[in-house]
Amino acid sequence: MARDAKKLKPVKEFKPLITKSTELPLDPERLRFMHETMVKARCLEERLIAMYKSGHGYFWIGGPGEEAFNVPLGMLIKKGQGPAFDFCHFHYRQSATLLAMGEEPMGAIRQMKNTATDPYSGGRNFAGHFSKKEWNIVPVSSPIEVQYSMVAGTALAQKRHGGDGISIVTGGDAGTAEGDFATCLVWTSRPGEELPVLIIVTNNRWGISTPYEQVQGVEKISDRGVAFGMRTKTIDGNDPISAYLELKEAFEYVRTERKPYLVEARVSRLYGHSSASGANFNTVEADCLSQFEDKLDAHGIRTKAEAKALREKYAADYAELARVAKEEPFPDGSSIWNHVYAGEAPKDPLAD
Amino acid sequence: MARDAKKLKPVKEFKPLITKSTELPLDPERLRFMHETMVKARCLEERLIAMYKSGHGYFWIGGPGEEAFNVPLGMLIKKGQGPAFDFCHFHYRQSATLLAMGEEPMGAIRQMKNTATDPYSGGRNFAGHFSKKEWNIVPVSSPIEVQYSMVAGTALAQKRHGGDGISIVTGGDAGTAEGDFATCLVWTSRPGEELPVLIIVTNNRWGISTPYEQVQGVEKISDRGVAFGMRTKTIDGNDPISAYLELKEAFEYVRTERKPYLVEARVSRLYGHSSASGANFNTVEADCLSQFEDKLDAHGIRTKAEAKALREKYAADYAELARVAKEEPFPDGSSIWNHVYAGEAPKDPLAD
Amino acid sequence: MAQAIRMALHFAEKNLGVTDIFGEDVGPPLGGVFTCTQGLETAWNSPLDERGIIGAAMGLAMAGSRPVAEIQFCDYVYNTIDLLKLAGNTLWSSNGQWNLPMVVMTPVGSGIRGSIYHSHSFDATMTHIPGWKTVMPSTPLDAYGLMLSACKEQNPVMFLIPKALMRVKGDEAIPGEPGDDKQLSKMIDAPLGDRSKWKPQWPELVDASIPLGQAKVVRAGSQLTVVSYGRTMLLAKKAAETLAAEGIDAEVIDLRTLWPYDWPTLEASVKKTGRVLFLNEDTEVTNFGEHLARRVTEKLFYSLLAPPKVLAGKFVPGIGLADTLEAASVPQQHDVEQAMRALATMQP
Amino acid sequence: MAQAIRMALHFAEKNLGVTDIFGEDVGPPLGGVFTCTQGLETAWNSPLDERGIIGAAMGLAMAGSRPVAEIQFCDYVYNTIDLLKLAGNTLWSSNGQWNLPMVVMTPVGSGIRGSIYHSHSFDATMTHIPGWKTVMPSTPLDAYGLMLSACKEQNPVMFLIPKALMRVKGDEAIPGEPGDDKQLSKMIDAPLGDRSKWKPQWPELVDASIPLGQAKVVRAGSQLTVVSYGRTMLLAKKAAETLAAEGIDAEVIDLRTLWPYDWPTLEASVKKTGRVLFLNEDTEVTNFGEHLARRVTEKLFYSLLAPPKVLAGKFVPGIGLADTLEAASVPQQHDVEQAMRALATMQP
Ligand SMILES: Cc1ncc(C[n+]2csc(CCOP(=O)(O)OP(=O)(O)O)c2C)c(N)n1
Ligand SMILES: Cc1ncc(C[n+]2csc(CCOP(=O)(O)OP(=O)(O)O)c2C)c(N)n1
Ligand SMILES: [Mg+2]
Ligand SMILES: [Mg+2]
Repeated sequence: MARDAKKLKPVKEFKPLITKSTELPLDPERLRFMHETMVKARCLEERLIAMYKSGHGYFWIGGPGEEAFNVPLGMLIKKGQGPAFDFCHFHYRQSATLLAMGEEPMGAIRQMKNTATDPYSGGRNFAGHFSKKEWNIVPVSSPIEVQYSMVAGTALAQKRHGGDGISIVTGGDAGTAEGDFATCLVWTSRPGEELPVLIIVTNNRWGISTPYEQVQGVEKISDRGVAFGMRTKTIDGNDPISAYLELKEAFEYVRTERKPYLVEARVSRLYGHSSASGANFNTVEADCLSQFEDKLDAHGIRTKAEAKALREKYAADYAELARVAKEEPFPDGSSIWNHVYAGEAPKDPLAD
Repeated sequence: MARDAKKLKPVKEFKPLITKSTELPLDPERLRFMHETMVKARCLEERLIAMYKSGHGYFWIGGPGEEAFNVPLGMLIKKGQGPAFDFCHFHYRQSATLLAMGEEPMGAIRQMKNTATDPYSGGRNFAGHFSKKEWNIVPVSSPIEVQYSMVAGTALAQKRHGGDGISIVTGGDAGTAEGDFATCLVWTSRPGEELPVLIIVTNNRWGISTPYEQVQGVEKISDRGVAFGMRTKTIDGNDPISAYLELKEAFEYVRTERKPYLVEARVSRLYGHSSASGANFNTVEADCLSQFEDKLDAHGIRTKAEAKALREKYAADYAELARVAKEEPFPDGSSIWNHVYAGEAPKDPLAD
Repeated sequence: MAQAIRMALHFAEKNLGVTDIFGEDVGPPLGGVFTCTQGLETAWNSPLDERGIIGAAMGLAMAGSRPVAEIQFCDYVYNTIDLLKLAGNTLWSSNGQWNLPMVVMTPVGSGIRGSIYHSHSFDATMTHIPGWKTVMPSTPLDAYGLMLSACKEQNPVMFLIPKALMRVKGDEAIPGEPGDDKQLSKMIDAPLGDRSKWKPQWPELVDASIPLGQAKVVRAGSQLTVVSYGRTMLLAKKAAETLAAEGIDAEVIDLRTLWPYDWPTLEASVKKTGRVLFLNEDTEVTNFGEHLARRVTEKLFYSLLAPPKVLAGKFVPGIGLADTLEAASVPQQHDVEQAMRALATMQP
Repeated sequence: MAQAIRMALHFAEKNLGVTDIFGEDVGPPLGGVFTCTQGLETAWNSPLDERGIIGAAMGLAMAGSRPVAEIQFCDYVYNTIDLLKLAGNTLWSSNGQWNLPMVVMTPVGSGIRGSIYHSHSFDATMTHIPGWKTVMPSTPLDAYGLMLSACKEQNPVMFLIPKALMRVKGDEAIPGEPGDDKQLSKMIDAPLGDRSKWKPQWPELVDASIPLGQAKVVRAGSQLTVVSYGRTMLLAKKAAETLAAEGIDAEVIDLRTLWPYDWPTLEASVKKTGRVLFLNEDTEVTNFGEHLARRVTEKLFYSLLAPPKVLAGKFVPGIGLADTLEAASVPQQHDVEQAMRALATMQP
């Protein structure tokens, strides 16, 4: 518990939300942090893509285009270990959220390169498959939507534990066709046993190559929560300011009411689905980062030149990190026997 | 197709719906047919329960208490084989629907007794697990809710085939917590590819011993269809007249619009969940049959004495059928190899 | 055995940190379709959703709770295999970060005239899923002791309950349980009718846990070995007695834990007898008994006097309701005796 | 092999009554993540819902359509096992009324650095499900011929596609396919960029179907038998050549259909060689190779010169991304050669 208390402090302390010095509804310091984190996230993903393209990694998937939503999300998370803190049931596009929580970028680079030093999976799992027990970030797994079936469990423990820790689950639009999404709605809304879950769907209107409109008859995904009597909304995930404010309202509701809230965020998919679809920049979809940079410039909070400098700095930093990772060893073949069972020595059970 | 055409005629021909001779909104002949079929269904289930209690069957499950809904349902089904006719994806409480479609009661009795003559499963499956390919009644299977995942398939074939055949799926309230219910909503409402499915939930407010209110936060189950843009309604399943009229409207919509309709019917569970919970008459829940008999008597359509005589007649008839079934042989042990593969001779693949 | 499991769960919620015992109809008033969870303080009814049940158990385990989740019949677990696999690989995928201390229990097997969907076995499918431990007791005392160990585990445990043995009384008493069956029933079985005011009176129970991974030699013998678990275990025991009268001396091993299983005990026995029958009732193609047979054959080939034999369920799509069908589908007393006799006397 | 499957499906939709080829990203523009369904007339994109996919296939089959459903990776089929079981028992449960003519196809296995969730094998799980036929080709020609048979079947067929062989070119051409690879690609591979106006030019294809249930002796030999399928089949073939140079003469059998499998061919071979290796890459506990080994041991014990050997995937929770991990988890060329060598020379 001593440890818990120490972790209570958020990533960064900010002044009150609305300031007089600008027409924007958030204080400049927060806006600049937001922007810088978005830049870091973009540069990190672009570095991962570059690694893939130059043969330093087998597969890339990640969240470029979602930074305007994912950064505010990370800023609002109460990080720490155990039921007093938030649990994060993420999918594979959440790097910006981790960075906003204060995570070092090197881990993602190591995972891309599948080195033994990869802190999330030891070279076992794909890029973007985070896991960090210290911060309640449960392992990202590839099967779509299973996290929606697990989230009720952590939230139930949290409700019983007391305090204001909540569980957060994220996933894509196409995935809501899986039964697990409905499972989440059912299990978080049992009468008198409602659970503190922030249910998030990032709707980029694609499932790999399949347009949302072709396969789903739901206008607003958030409407699926209505029958369950839960609060719902669909928000603009491309504007970090409104995303922050909307998420803040939802977080506060879930933290204090201990009930679920379903938030659908409309976002862009800027480098396609994954490396399997080429991972090239999409010039048609809105780029939340450059839009935000326009706004910050217009409001005199950060000039375009400053923004550009930041991008260059992080691009260079992460290129350097990638160079470091490239020299690191791969896991040893015999390590496949590590961590099959907790508390037991690694061994092949059928070895002579 | 010649065969199809021949089957087009409904169970029984009725006069126009509204007649002048009564205040009730259905003609007396139809009301009397409805009542008589409800009586048959009740007597059949009571006979099956009696068989169970006297050791002539291992397990009973069925639909007593739901006759007011299930009989009108059967009256509206267009029965026959192939995509020109309705497909029925039923659960285990649908005997009254089969009787209303014109099925002989002997099959249910044989299945209860698990004789080789059981026309639905050859002594393999539990009571109430109907299957009749001639009438597109797909096999009732025990796993809750899987029928909701299959119904899109038959409906898709029907939509492509043309005509007015539709697919009907039934299941209970508790089962809507399974992901398959959501699957059904997703797959029947794809934009431009909506499917002619009548999605039915019979809500008796119980899943075995678990009250609906304890585990589900949805006020009206039919509301779950709203987000999908489909028509929905919750109806009184204890009144056969309103059930008939409500179902008729829904059938007509699905037949002509070729789009889904979600109907929730509130029904009673008159003998508990199954033989596992004792199968004793529940005196607290509304009995649709005796209520209907009061009404018919009051309107001079059928007196209580006539109704009683009918009950006695069918009770005796079915007791006699049960006596016949008791003498019939069980399937031979070697028959386990029959019908493992279509078109192949029965054999143990590992036999020497 | 239902009572034994109930007592073990009571002990576990009181002493081993079990926080949630849940599943369909697991809470009051019913306390489980086989009464395994009657009167337990932490038992609650879940929605009718097996995926939600396994998912919630995983989440609870992640958050430091200790769940025991029930799937009402193993016949209904098959839409959750992806989640079971995920639970089994979460520790490994996260390179050692997230272990999942959770128990899933589910009734398995034939013997109650359960027809197609209340007769499934789950041992073949489950033993193919890495990262789990899998248990299947054949006596109430073992059920009690193994459940306690399951509730102490740091890893996911699948607890398979042979439903044919649910109401079978064991030869050995559970420490603390009153000698008199009626008295025990009065103390811990929920009454018929209104149960809203009922509270069980638990006997003084102790931690009689049985380590996972230890087989039990139920009968020592010299001429052949029978390895089984669950319902068919009882057939094997009885068959060994029958054959003893014919002068055939069989060793009978109750595996109890299917994974990880007790190879040293198996090895020693087969080295001694040179003949072994693996007996279970799951369908026989890609069956766990075939794994055991394969390992014995690979490792002990030159000690074998006859081919290891697997006797299991027929490879049919279901177990039919009629007695004749069930009897033809899964091993019966007669089949076991015949297989043992044939094995004992087989010569090149 | 992707092109072979595509051509087979084209032939099947034109000539065998196939009405629906569907699954996630199966329709235009992508035509499947491995391009297996590009340019097909009846291909369409489903919602991202594997249960819906299998369920819809069952419904379509019931209504007289002929579906070929795809699960994008077999790694994502595990929440549908209940439906696969149901599809396999529907004919039986209805006492012969409802057969389900449907094909499910799904890529399986390792070899593309697919990490934990794009490397699963499915043969062990699938062969334990009664009522299905299960197919797994190792050459494009076999893939073509077996897919045609699958599309003619009256029963459900699971078509497993070894993803490591997706882009492998076969030694034997498919009748009708132009000799020149580039020409074929130009005819039937979708162009990069805008595909909305593209139409494939199909070669003149014929019904070169290969009956289900027939193994192929890929290499005749006298000293040991190797039975395999899919990716590991190629390892076996190559190993046999290597060992031939060392004076070890191996017979190599491609099972092709896993269920029902070709017992007579297996039996004849093992009777001849007395030594047999069952090779696959699914995890090795409760593995289909163990079934084959068990049957061979039970039936041919006294013809065996050495214990039948099963070489399969290690029993670990996943296949790790790093090359080192994958190589340590599933049989590689070297492992196969070593196992064959050991088997050929084993003496009591
Ligand atoms: C259960 C399952 N099915 C299929 C896949 C393959 N797959 C990976 S991502 C994806 C599309 C997901 O789309 P969406 O949910 O909208 O998320 P997005 O990638 O667009 O953020 C698919 C089909 C998978 N990973 N898991
Ligand atoms: C997948 C599955 N899980 C559990 C069961 C056991 N079971 C049989 S009926 C039932 C309750 C069903 O309740 P509901 O859906 O409301 O239908 P009702 O019986 O009340 O008509 C349960 C849990 C089952 N048959 N299938
Ligand atoms: Mg998407
Ligand atoms: Mg109900």
